[in-house]
Amino acid sequence: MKNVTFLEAITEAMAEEMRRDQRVFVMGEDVGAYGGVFKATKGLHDEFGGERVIDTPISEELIVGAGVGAAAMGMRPISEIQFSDFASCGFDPIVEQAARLRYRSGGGWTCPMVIRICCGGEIGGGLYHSQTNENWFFGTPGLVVLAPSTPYDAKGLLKSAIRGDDPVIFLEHKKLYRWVRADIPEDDFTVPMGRADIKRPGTTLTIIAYQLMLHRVLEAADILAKSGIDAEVVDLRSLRPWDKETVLDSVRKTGKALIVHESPLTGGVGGEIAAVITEEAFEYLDAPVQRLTGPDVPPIPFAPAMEEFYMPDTRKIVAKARTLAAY
Amino acid sequence: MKNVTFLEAITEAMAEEMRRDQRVFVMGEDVGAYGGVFKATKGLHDEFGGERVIDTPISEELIVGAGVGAAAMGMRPISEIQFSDFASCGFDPIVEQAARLRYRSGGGWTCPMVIRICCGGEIGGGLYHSQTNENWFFGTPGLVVLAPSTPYDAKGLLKSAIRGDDPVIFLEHKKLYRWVRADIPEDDFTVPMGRADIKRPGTTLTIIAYQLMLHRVLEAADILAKSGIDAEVVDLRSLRPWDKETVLDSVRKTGKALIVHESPLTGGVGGEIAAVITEEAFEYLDAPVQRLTGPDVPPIPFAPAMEEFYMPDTRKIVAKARTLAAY
Amino acid sequence: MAEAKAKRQTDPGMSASKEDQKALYYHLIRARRFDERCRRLFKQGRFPGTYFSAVGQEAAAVGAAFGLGPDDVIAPSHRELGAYITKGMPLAALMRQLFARADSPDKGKSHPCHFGYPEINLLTPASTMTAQVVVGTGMALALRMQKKPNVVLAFIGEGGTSRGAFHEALNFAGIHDLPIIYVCLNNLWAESVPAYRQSRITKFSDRAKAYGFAGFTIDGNDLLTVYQTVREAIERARAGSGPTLIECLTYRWYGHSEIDPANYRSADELESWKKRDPVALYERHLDETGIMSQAEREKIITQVDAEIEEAITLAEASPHPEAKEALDDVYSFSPAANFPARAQPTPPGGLT
Amino acid sequence: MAEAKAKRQTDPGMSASKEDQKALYYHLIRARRFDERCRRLFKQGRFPGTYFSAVGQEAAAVGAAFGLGPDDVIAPSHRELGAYITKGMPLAALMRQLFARADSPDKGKSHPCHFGYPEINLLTPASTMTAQVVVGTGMALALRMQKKPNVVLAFIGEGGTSRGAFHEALNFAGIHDLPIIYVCLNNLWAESVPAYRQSRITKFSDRAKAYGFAGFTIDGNDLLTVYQTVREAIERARAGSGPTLIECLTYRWYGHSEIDPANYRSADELESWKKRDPVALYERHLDETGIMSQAEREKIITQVDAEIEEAITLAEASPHPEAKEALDDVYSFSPAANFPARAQPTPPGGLT
Ligand SMILES: Cc1ncc(C[n+]2csc(CCOP(=O)(O)OP(=O)(O)O)c2C)c(N)n1
Ligand SMILES: Cc1ncc(C[n+]2csc(CCOP(=O)(O)OP(=O)(O)O)c2C)c(N)n1
Ligand SMILES: [Mg+2]
Ligand SMILES: [Mg+2]
Repeated sequence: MKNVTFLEAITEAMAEEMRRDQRVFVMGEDVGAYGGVFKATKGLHDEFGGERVIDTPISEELIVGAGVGAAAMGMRPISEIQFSDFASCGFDPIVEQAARLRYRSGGGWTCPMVIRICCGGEIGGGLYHSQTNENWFFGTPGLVVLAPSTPYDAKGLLKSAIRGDDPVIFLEHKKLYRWVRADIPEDDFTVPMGRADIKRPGTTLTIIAYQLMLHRVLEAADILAKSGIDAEVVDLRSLRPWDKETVLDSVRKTGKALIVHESPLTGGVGGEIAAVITEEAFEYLDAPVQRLTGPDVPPIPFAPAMEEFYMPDTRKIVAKARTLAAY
Repeated sequence: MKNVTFLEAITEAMAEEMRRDQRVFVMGEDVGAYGGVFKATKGLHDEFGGERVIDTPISEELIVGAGVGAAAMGMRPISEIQFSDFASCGFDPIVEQAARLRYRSGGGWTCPMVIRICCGGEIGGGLYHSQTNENWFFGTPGLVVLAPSTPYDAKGLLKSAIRGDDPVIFLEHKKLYRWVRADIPEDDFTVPMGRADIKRPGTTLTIIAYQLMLHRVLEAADILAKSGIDAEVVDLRSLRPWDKETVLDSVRKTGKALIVHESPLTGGVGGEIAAVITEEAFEYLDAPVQRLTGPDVPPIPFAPAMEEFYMPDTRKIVAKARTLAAY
Repeated sequence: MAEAKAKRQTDPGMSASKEDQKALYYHLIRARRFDERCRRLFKQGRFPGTYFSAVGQEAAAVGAAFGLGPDDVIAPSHRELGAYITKGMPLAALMRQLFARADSPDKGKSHPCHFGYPEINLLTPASTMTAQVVVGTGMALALRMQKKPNVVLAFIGEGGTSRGAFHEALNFAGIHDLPIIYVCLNNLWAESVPAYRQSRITKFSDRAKAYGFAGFTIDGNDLLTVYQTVREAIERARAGSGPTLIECLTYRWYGHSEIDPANYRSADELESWKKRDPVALYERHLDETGIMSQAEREKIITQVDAEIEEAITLAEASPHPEAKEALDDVYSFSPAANFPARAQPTPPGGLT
Repeated sequence: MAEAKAKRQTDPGMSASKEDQKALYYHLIRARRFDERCRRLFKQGRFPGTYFSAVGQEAAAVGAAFGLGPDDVIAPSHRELGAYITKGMPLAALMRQLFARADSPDKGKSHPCHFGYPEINLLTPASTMTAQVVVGTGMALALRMQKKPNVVLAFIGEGGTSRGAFHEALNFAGIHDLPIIYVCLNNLWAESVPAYRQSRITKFSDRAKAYGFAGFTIDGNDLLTVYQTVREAIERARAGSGPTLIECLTYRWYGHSEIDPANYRSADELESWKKRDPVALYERHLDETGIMSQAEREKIITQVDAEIEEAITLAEASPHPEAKEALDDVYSFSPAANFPARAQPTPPGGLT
């Protein structure tokens, strides 16, 4: 075992896969000798050189779109988008090129690539360095969307993504980069895409979350436990495909579900999950599925008081869970 | 009264507003003398000249982004995106510039503009001329998203959008352009944004739809009526903000809800609506809220048999509604 | 709009051997006759969707593609039919796509007029104008990384050069000296929008000046000029000297698609370009040089027409896709099957 | 990286009057001292977020903005502090934004380093590089349509010129001869990426060649050259002769933001640019021409410093926004209030 941060887990996954497979390469803004603005690519340029760790111009459409072309030719690109707030600039190659290449060619061309996107708030980044935006990708057939919350999952999922044969959106919550650390195995391991993970078993209600919110939910669960509310915490990890079975099994057991995410309420991932739970486990539900999310405003206003107001946090989760438990 | 097509209603709305307000202008690809690829801007160039009806280069980012700048300076741009499939190329100015200008400037700058986007299937357009993509915009605070299904609503909503002070995504289903016609008043009228419309009152169950699907639902409702199933049909018209109150009132009355849309299931607008209905009318529900949508594949494969398979249609709606009614 | 202004800059036939020049005729006339046949089929309602004719532009497409080897790549736009078939896409495969059959290269999925064929390294493009240029640039990056001696030919219309994607791609290719040739078919119109409304520049090859590599504007209706200019660019690219932008001045004879009457252009403009019919020009060259007689050409035409009819017969015999094939080829896996029976336990070492 | 290569192309002082030259010094030194003060405040933890210093680049920002009237527009990027305050943004307003106060121009919403101020026609930009260039181009379009005699000054870094948005905007401005001046501050670095990795071109003003209008590369550390080059471009734009792209060669002294140690660049490079300090260069000019004595300048510095301290005091006295203000200014209406009590009846005439 070794103790690593979330960030180090991501760097290790890339380094190990690049050693393992000559086809893997990295491109993005400042990813080269500088090692990325958050240091996620630290050391890669030294070890693998500028041919495989490519500093691009400020060109999000190229960063993704050239990745699509390289993937089509048999490479395994990892394209980095510095902030999810700017993924909008590379939106066409993500949702129209990468996601649809296999389908539109009847399987003749494929697009095995990973698009790493740094996202998330609670870091004082203001309106353009805090967005999550998973719902931009969540509704796109052809994409896999991953959103890990622990170093183990981050490393294991990123490796699965690199080895897989599909375009993967890999969402890295920047608050987790240095704030979360854990022991992970020394040896090579992967985590399967498409599977949720029960991070805390429980019986009273099911709380579904991912990324930073997963941690807030775990904190809340500890507090709730003190008053006899035993929450089962499901870490979604994969948003597309998402693990219906694990979620439904849990909700069938507890009869109550709360979904927590950082993105605004309307049009967020939570709506879909709530809808599916209701469709498929209606008779098991003792209460309507609840959501706790950011409010319907552009994420995330800068002034600290407003950012705090915006973010779902432990206190809000505890309150919402208590109400649901009492329903 | 006069009888117009959906397309003519849209053209009229623009022409009348351009006569009424010098600040209104149109820009987009082929919108000039050619009158647009679907003829939505027919006659505008003749009447208002090339200064106010601007043929742009193939530059979706400019078409929207320059509109944002012009709107900020007090104009009322109508930016046309030829196919929603290419709105991805103008995604940044839509969701990051237009939607957020007011918020990020604390109300100091505003963005009164309309982005008309031609969308929708059932016209044999294949993978890149059939997409709907309302979920790209539905989750974006700061945007208004409209999706009319009748000439009256199209004209009235487009006028409200042009006169309003917010950035509006105005979705025009291309199948409706010439296929739907109706008598509308000769005189000036508007339809308020944010309000649904009950297009058919009923008691057995509520069916919620918009655009082309609204028409399919009405056809289905006629068939269902023959076997005593009396569907109430709610035309959402506005997707953001959407009219919770009308929807909830209807569902509280019928106890059952079915949402129909053309976009794929996962991450679609239907999930949000189902989630809200469940959250807010749980105790009134006699059955889980159902959704009938396109399948989770890239919309829409070209071969006629596959397109037919993809599209929710009258037969599928009838079947789904029957099952729900019998729940 | 002016006519093609550029003069032939290279000695005709200097590098195209006699045999090559004969072969070029075969490809040229095949592109023309196939295209006209497709138009007729569409007008007869023999296939659904739409059709983008490239008649009038064959010299640019054929001349550019004739220099390519099997491992070279084409990133197509939508109006270079001659390039695809010159590169080796079977007529029957194209016809199957138009007819949206199950055994079409796209299995009936895409759009009738955006052709791809992985077997010959022809990218299957989206309809999104200019996306193929970005993706093609990434393909060139892959060739470079794989240390292959091959090149990418990326096609684009003059209209497509206005998109930002063009800028990002060419800028990147310039920095890395990628082995790619951008072939811009300037046919003076992008749907209804004239080239002078696409940009204030009059030579679209001037766009290359913003990226630090060479740009040429040539007579796109002169088959040998196109062939030779592109071949030279390919040689430079193979030698590691980086990209080239080549603007071929040409003209589409028909509407943007078959439902466009194209009445935004003058009859005179069309006539002046028809006088510069790339097929007639090349036939004149063959006559003048005596490389190929009219009788020989007629034999080729007969052969080509037979090929085309055979392709139609083959394609019409092909099955339609099953409705449920709509669900295939979204992922490498079946999403349903990927779901686990049970979530995995929390990893060793705890969470935080 | 080479030093600024361009020579001063215009006669210094030819058009800047003595009074203007004095005023220019005031703006220049104010930009410098305010910027250094902000850096110190940030390092002291007096405000949250981050800080992008523009020290070293003041001549380009101030010189460009000094030619503007109140109804002219600035579409800023993120490193032209001097332009905003020269145009008239009060120091206290800037300080309030850094401090994220309720009465800041953005009401505490945006990001500390993207300043806007509608009162002086300073666009509030997103952080999205180059978006301001597209939006600014639309602002110029509006000025044209409104038949106003004004112009837009759109700033961009050399890094930002790589984005496709730049291409789409400049291409459009060229077609319509829009009244806009694109001022590119080439400081040789975009975060850690050197200019030679942004593009193969060495003169970023060459980008203009792709759009058919003039591009100039000038010494961005020479205040009067910048002032005059931009003023000439403004005159052309006002006269309807269209856009200009002006590349100002300059250098940022500190990191990309205050947390960037900038150790990707050599000490030599930094030193050589510090020798070309735009403030020192201008002071030398004032000395040489006798336009302003050192004593006079010191008086101005004292005055400027007092202004700055006053702005800090004012800003610190400003209230913080209430948490719930997060809900304001999303729409022109309150979404909740827009919901009707009841849906309207079906319109007359039926549905289809
Ligand atoms: C991004 C995008 N915007 C708009 C369209 C619609 N469209 C299809 S072809 C075309 C014109 C293309 O003109 P050009 O590039 O000159 O090629 P040509 O048709 O003349 O061969 C347009 C606007 C599109 N396919 N993609
Ligand atoms: C679209 C986009 N991509 C990436 C970023 C992150 N980013 C912020 S500043 C910057 C570098 C800008 O360089 P340049 O344009 O040269 O301006 P400078 O900072 O040198 O003044 C980058 C990459 C961004 N803000 N927007
Ligand atoms: Mg063209
Ligand atoms: Mg820079």
